[in-house]
Amino acid sequence: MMEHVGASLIYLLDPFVLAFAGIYAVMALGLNVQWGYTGQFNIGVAGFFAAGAYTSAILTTAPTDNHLGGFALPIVIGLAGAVVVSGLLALLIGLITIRLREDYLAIATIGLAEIIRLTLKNEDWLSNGTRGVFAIPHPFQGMPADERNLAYFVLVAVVVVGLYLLLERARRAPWGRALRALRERESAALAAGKNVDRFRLEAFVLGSAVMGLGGGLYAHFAGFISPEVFEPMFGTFIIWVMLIVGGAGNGKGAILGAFVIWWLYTFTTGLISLAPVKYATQLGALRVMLVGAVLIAILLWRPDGLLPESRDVGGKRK
Amino acid sequence: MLTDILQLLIYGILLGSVIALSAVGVSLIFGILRFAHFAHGDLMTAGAYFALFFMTATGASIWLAFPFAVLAAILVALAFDRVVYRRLRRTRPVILLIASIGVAFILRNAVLVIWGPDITVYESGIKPPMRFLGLRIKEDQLIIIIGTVLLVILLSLFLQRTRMGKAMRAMADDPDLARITGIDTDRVILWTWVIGAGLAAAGGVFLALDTRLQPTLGWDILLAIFAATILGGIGKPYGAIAGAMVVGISAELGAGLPGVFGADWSLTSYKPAITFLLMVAMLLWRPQGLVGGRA
Amino acid sequence: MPATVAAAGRAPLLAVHSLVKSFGGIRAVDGASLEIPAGSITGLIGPNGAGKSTLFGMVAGFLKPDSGTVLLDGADVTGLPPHRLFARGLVRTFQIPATFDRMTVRDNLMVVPAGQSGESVWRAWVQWGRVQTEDAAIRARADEVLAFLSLDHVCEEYAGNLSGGQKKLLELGRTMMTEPRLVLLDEPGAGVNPTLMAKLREHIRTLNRERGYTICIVEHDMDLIASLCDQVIVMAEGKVLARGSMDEVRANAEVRAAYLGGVRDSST
Amino acid sequence: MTLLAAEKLRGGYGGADILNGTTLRVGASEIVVIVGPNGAGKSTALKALVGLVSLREGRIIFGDEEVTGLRADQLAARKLCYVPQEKNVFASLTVQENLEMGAFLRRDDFSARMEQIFDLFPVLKERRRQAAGTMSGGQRQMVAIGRALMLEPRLLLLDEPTAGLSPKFTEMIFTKIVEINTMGVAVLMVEQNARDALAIAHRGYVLVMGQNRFEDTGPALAANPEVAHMFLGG
Repeated sequence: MMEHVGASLIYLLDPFVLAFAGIYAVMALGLNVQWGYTGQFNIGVAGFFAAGAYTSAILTTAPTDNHLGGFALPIVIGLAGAVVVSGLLALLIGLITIRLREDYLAIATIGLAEIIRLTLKNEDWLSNGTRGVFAIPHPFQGMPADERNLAYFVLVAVVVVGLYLLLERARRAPWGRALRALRERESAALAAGKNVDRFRLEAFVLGSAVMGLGGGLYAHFAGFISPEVFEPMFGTFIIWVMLIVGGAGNGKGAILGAFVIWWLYTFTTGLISLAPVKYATQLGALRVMLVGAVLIAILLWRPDGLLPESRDVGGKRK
Repeated sequence: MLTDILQLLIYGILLGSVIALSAVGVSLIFGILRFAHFAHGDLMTAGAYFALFFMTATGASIWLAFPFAVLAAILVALAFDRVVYRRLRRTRPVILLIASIGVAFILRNAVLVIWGPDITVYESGIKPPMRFLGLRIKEDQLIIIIGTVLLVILLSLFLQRTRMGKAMRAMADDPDLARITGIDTDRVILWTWVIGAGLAAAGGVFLALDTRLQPTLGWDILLAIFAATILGGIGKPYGAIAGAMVVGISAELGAGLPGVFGADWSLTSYKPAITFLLMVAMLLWRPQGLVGGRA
Repeated sequence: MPATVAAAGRAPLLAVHSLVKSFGGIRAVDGASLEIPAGSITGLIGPNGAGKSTLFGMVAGFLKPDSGTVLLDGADVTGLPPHRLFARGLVRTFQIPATFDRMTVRDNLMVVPAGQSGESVWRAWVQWGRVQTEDAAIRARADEVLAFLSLDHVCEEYAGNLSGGQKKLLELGRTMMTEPRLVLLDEPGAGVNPTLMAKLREHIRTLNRERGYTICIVEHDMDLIASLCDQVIVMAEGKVLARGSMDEVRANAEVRAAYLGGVRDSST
Repeated sequence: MTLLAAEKLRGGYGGADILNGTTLRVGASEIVVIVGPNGAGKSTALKALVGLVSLREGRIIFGDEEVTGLRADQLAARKLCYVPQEKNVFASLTVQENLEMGAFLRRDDFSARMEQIFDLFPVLKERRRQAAGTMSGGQRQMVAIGRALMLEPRLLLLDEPTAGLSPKFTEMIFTKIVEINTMGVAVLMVEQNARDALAIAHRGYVLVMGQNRFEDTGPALAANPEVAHMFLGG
């Protein structure tokens, strides 16, 4: 038993696990722009996640009859495409829904994510349907598995740090200040002359574009994507839990939350490997229940998350 | 062609019935507790599986299992209210909404843990549908429609004739005034869960009877339930029923009509999208609902 | 009333013509017309339900009028959204202070200035230096305003933690972060204690005299209105009932009746 | 005999004090009116009595019990009933259902009381099956008052019962208030319509800036030129 726990703990530092945690951190950073900065209730994260993943995959895979493309473009172009496509999708959706109040926006966005998933599931010409897109190129294809994962983790880590710095700067800038203002009180933001709709739309598009980038990173790491990956649990819900546990409004919190939750989730995988195989699905479900319980516990006892939003913006000279 | 359209209408009413039973609860919870209850679909699922549990444990028929399922779902809802929702009532409604998503995942995965991922049915064997003027309807489907009508009548009697039912409508109208008037709001909330969860379980059993049991049974229909609630106007139980019929019928017609008119393509796999677009249009055009409720 | 005389020669800064707004069949504003001369302080008074707040909301772009026009400096601005009106120099405050609660007092003010280049996320990334220089200037200005309002000691406090009176001052401070031409103050004195009230009165006067703001005040405190306003406009039942100096409207029988009730037997 | 005594109330919304030492007393069979200029804190005072505004200072005695800080529903159980100015009916419920909800706290048979209220407001009987939300402002006010009367209150708090009503309805509401008073219910009301309200009141208070400025019999206050002056300041 103990050595299994030990093995699980070591497993947590496996680059494979860390890389996934980092990809989730990207998604959580994107969601933080929407919910943390702006108070937008987007529970259709999976839709932008999927849009990014499929875009990058279709742009970079070798030509095939299975789905649209592939266009065999470099991975960098694929990732850029992921950002652009998910951003454009967000712009389109945002233009329609941006004025909805938070609970209605929630219902609307989850519906849109489901439509995107249905489309990917049913339109074989585009996405190869439920069979999914495979043989997505990995940037470090030639390396042995361990090194490849490590290299990818380093790549993801660079992206996470870079994104954090960019988004933190945006938050500290008057842009972020205006977003917080409209989050706190829309009427007063209007009276302060802010074009509230424009700021909302920008935050929605930026956040979703970041999620798209996360999707692209996911596709090239996993090498295979199918509509199942983007079901609400792993496409949306777990990212929300990460952000809320870590601390909405705080970029460091979003990253911390992503690692804590992903570790918790994978740590339990290690323990579950002890159990007979025939119970695997059930035990997997048990882990999801645990994630749900963590969310509720945080809401009840630490509603601002592990690292609450800092208030020093503009208030202190730097 | 007319027969085909009528046939689609029957399917629409069938779907609408199942949606209606849950939408009433969502609408009352939205009106009284002021949040969109995302765990409602999974409450349906739990209800459907409770019935299965009772049947396998006792060998009883689905109709004996039915009240058991309703009761069990009510207890589950009350437990979650006590442990989770009640403690969050003083915070913003959106926090309750997030919590309800957590509850949804806990419920759904509890079903997975207990009953496993496999698709099952209450009773195996294929029953031929009854035929009437060229229309096909299965016995179970007829029972579902009749059952829904009976439950709606019971609900209506409860809401119109009983003290608690009237108090529930009053509180959905104006929670602050209800409090000032001396209405026992804690008891109204308790009864809201009883009614909401009970009807959700009934809807879940009906849905499982018409299709099959699987852990995402209720979740898959949640959007349609929200669409019906919004269409009917938040806090308006009768509006929710009407909204459910609109959603059910338009989903089936939208999915089936192209085929009836000889198209070689079909929108069947996009049924959820049809209800969804209906709802978004509604949110943008008339957020207070077709018959007027709280915006 | 020298200010009235001085203002009378100029074209009105704000002109409202036959504005109408109904809510569910009730006409909150029922054909109100009024003018506010540039450089004046105008008081807008009337019993509860007279339609003052609704009129305010329409002028500031928060409510769309059913009919009628709003002219700001001669230009038709009817139905423009608040941020467009703000760009034309119209600023409003709220009766119940609308502060950004989970932001510091200083940040509450720093939000306001228009055209900050750092409001573009792209510039925040590529021109961080310029954004910071600009922000330093805005911060200095915010600190000036806070000192003027004696709020400097709470500048790093969350606005949500201020007292009601301090929030009222912060609302006023928001109007000082820009160069407004017309400031609409919605009950600036409600819930403010007498000491703070005296200060508030001085601030409003200074803003008018020294900075040249044209000000329109909705207020129930008649002493505040009487001591500050060049002209007073009285509304009742959605219409403008009277206009003149405070003494004139006080002497007006219809106005007295509107305030005291029993309108119909006021002639006896 | 004093039924309600509220001493030196101080409090308001979000940190700003609206009430600055307001004191109110109502005798067991009195009609008492609170008048004063807008923003004087009249409605806030009523809300403070029923716990809808938090008090920083002051205490409230009702009957022989201290009720400071009790909620509106707890006060309703003690037969102190409050009728808000707006949103005072359940719009989708019928007139009769509204009255039934007023009696929610009663476990006994209240049909006699309902008949009494129908006698008081015959139009409510005619329209007992109509949804309250579809009625005119004056009729809604009757529903709201009727609902509060269902508990057989000892004291009825009315917040601007004639606001927005036509002169005909205003007069009729005031007549009904006198009638309610003769049924043995004390009334404390806030009114904009100062002259008419003072005419039916036993006593009145003039509130200015959350403080008592004048207190006298109704007719005396109505005739007091200084009071008239209060409304427009100066």
